[in-house]
Amino acid sequence: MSELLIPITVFVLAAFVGFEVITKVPPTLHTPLMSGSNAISGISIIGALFAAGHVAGGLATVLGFLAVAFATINVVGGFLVTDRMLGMFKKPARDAKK
Amino acid sequence: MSELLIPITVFVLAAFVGFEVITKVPPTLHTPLMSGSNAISGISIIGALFAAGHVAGGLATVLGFLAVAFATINVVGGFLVTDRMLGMFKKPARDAKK
Amino acid sequence: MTVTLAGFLYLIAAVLFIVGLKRLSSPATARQGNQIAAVGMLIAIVVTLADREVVGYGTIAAGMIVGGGVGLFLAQRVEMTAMPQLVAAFNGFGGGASALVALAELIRFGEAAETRTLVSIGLSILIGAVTLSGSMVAFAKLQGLVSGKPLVMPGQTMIDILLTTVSVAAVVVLAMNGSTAVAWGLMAVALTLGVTRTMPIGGADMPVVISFLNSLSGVAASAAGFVIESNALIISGALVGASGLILTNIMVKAMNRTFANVIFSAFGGGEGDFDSGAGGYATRGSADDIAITLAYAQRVIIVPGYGLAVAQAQHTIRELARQLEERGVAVKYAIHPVAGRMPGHMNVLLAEADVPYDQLFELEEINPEFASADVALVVGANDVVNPLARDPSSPIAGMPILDVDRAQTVVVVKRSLSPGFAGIDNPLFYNDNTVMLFADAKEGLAEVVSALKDV
Amino acid sequence: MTVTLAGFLYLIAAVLFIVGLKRLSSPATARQGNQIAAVGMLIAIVVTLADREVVGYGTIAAGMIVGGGVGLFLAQRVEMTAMPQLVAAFNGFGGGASALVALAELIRFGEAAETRTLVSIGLSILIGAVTLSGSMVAFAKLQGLVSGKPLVMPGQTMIDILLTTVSVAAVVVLAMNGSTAVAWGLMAVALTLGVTRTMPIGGADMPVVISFLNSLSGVAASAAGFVIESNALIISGALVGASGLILTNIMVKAMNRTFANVIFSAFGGGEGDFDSGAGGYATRGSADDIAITLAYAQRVIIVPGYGLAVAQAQHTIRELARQLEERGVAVKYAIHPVAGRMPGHMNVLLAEADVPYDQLFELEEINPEFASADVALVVGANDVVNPLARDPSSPIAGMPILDVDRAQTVVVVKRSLSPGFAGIDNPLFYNDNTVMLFADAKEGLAEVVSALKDV
Ligand SMILES: NC(=O)c1ccc[n+]([C@@H]2O[C@H](COP(=O)([O-])OP(=O)(O)OC[C@H]3O[C@@H](n4cnc5c(N)ncnc54)[C@H](OP(=O)(O)O)[C@@H]3O)[C@@H](O)[C@H]2O)c1
Ligand SMILES: NC(=O)c1ccc[n+]([C@@H]2O[C@H](COP(=O)([O-])OP(=O)(O)OC[C@H]3O[C@@H](n4cnc5c(N)ncnc54)[C@H](OP(=O)(O)O)[C@@H]3O)[C@@H](O)[C@H]2O)c1
Repeated sequence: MSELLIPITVFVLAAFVGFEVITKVPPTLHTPLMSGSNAISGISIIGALFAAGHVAGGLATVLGFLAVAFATINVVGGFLVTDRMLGMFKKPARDAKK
Repeated sequence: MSELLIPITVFVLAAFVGFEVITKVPPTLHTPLMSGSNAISGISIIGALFAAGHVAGGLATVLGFLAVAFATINVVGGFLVTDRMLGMFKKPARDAKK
Repeated sequence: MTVTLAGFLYLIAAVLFIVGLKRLSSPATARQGNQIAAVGMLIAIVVTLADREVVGYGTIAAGMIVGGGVGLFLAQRVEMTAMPQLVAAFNGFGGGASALVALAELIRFGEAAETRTLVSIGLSILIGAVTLSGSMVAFAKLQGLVSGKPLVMPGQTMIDILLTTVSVAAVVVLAMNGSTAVAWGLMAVALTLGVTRTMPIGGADMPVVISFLNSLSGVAASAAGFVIESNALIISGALVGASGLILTNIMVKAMNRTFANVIFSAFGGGEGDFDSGAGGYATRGSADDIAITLAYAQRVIIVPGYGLAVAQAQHTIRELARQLEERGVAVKYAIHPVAGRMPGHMNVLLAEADVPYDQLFELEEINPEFASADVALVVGANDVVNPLARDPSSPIAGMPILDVDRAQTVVVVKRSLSPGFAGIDNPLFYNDNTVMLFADAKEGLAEVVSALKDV
Repeated sequence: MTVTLAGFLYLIAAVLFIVGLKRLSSPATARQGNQIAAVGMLIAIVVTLADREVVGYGTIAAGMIVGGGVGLFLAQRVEMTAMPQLVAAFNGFGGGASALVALAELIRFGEAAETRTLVSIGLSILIGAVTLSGSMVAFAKLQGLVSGKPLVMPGQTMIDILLTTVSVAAVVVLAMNGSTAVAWGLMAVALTLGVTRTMPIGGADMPVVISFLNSLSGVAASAAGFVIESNALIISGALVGASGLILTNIMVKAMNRTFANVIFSAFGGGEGDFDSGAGGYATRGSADDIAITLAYAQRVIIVPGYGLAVAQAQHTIRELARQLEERGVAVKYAIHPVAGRMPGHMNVLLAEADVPYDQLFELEEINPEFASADVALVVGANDVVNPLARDPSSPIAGMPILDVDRAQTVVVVKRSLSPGFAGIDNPLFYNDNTVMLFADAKEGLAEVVSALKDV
């Protein structure tokens, strides 16, 4: 197997999974989907941690700090606000009892 | 990335794709699904071709021949009978005109 | 052809399999989907043949001609009613091929093979051989070559445990010494295991067995893919594995049983030690009576079952439906998920008889409509319309059924009052609003059709 | 921690993302799904921190505390109506992080970096910076900090072409010489491009822009994954890419436009050179009249739109619905796919106001019901109920709409007769069966609620 073929295979399969899974999300949940998948795209925080974790000093450290801060806003804020939204979706049964 | 992790990743993703895609097949088509996916499992014909393509002579050749023959039955028969079945599923519109 | 190009083409083949399966989500695109998957397979085969490691084409050509001929012949000649057997046979050949490939590889490499190759060879032989012999038994049972009744041997459990232990041990030994003799021994034991483990399973449970074996052969293909580092194998294997598991699960659920129960409980064959409480007199009707009842109905729901498949009465029922429609009767078909002998079997049979698929309704859709139907016409079905399923103490308790007994009149066409696959009596036949037509489905329906012409 | 274990844990993180997204398929499991995805992220972060290549934790801790604090604050304080802005801001921060990481890597490795690493660094800076500045403009427009009207500069097309060419050239040069100066230049140009390309897009089209940028940042993450050989990045990136594309596509389709049209046509802002033929007199109703109409109706369908969100009238409409239900009126909500300012926006707002989600109906489900509804109550919606969409010559021709005009009486609550986002008149307002209540949605509805108490 060639070196490039592996990531391509993984990407193609993950894209299929993505399309199948996302098309099943009902319109009702499209706003949380948008903020939730945005939080997942914060996976680039991995790169930020690497960048900030190498004590290079000077400018690189400043950039690393900013990268971590930005990425953390995206991840923490994204997951929390999605959770807050989804917490508001009431189960029909519970409401019917009122 | 470790050597074993790659095939595991591919397998896990493909299994997700499989579950998502297959659960969308309606009960109406479960018989063709069974014969069609059986035909796909005939992909092991790749191995049979390798085995038969190495002129080792003697027993190995006999086994290779049998392997190719068996695998071909599975693949050719499987796809053809699925095609035959699916060809019978009539579009509602065409029938309605009768 | 460089390794990269070949690898890329294999990936395309795998993607085509996925796209093909995706198209199976609607009858309108399903045929094209199957063809796309077939193209994927063709690509995989051509790439393999073009590989520079393959040197002799004689054996390959011979094998492909023989195999292709047999496959073509079987695919074209098979009756739609015999589909379960055919799938069983094809599945068996696939399993056989895997086992043979593994054996041939072992002979070629001999003891020089790496341990992890040997493990895969052992597993391929085991799974492949069990699939081969198990599928062949399934074929024989479904084709009626051996009795469909569960054949439990004395000491069945001991035999199972013994053979399983020996097989696993053989795989381990093979992985350590790569001996060809051990491999042959493993082959023999695994073939025996496939037979002894399948014989005690009832004929009507065979589709579950086939589906499970199919899933298993998918997993085996993936395992082989791990060893030869072929993503095409890993992906296709995972797809097939998932498909088989899902179908197995659907069948098991629709019968309200567990997988272990299907494989180990020797279900079916009609001992009938449960007292259904059914009894009284069944009302018998003539073809003429039934023709009149149908002709003056407004809504008729047809419930086909296994007996319709056996009697090959799909064309006759279609003819009856057409005559009723000409008289202005609204006709619908109610398809139970496990009616017949494999999932979706009734749909294929009715499609063969040119029934458009939008007249076929699934259980959840049609059940509320029985209450407003004038006639429910049950043809060769039994368990799937057995109201005992609503009784928590019955053996089929909880199995979802079609609520035919809620229709104004129920007409049942079957040869006798004898039970269906589950082996229990059906109180439906003794209801006041049920009329029985005791006949072979095809002949009985033909009589009704001709009687209808005189109404 | 060995490489294998870390790799395995990253894979688990990716699987948790998939499982989390799968749970989003139903409101009942969605919250749990989001939490599962968050656990996946936590695992990925912990694994990265435990990696032996990471040596200094000071900067990391500082960054995480600051970022976490800001994220927490924003997530807890934001109004549900401001969700589009918030998502835009978060998306921008994500893009900024990517660009900064790439820049930091470049500084660390300098010219020693391989070409393919440099290509990825260039692309990350480009996509990241465009995402950052584009999202910030989107934020400003949605928040009302700058005008929502499309701001087309003179020579817009030339500027676009110029900046794009320069950016691409900079990526190429960077890949060849790895110069830090070029990277800073690229950053500056890309930031400018994000601003100039987003300013000419109308405020209501911002969700499309955000969704597209989100998709793009997913693709960028995948690209980074290719370089550092991280399956976690490749998989999550592909998931996000797919999600963004699907959402973009849904919005574009529901507006009956193309993606290119959204990005390049400076749509919105109300020029209105199409003659709608609308005219005549709009019937004005008082809150009392409307309260009476509603009180004596049997079936009421509420159609919320963007104006309801702006006025934050979700709680008031919920109160009105509750009062009507107490009087025995059957109340349903009709949710157009692009009502409001982002897909699913109305659902979140109504969820916030405790409306159970089984009272919300999608376009296809509810449209047949308008004909049998007594009152359609349109609150702050305009384009999504504009019958001109059925006229093939109108600018919104073919856009699917809610058929409110088929209801017996239509009550519209908005402040004036002025058009909605699409900038065209709405003949619905002049129909004989339409009654207008000119008021802010919240105040107008509050009046109706209090009038209702006296009926
Ligand atoms: N479809 C699947 O995937 C699947 C898989 C595994 C198991 N099963 C099992 O198979 C059963 C299917 O239920 P079902 O209602 O379709 O069938 P069934 O309960 O097996 O009953 C079939 C009936 O058809 C009658 N019959 C047989 N030959 C006939 C002929 N030539 N003409 C007219 N009638 C004939 C038989 O009665 P007479 O002898 O009186 O004619 C029998 O009672 C279920 O128990 C299910 O659990 C199905
Ligand atoms: N949801 C999405 O994903 C999305 C994405 C991109 C674009 N869009 C576009 O956005 C539009 C959405 O349609 P829509 O019908 O919801 O909204 P709309 O057509 O934009 O109309 C909103 C109406 O609300 C009224 N309004 C504003 N503030 C108000 C207040 N405080 N109280 C009462 N009424 C108020 C306005 O009329 P007055 O000024 O007279 O009050 C306006 O006509 C569509 O054109 C769609 O294509 C949506």
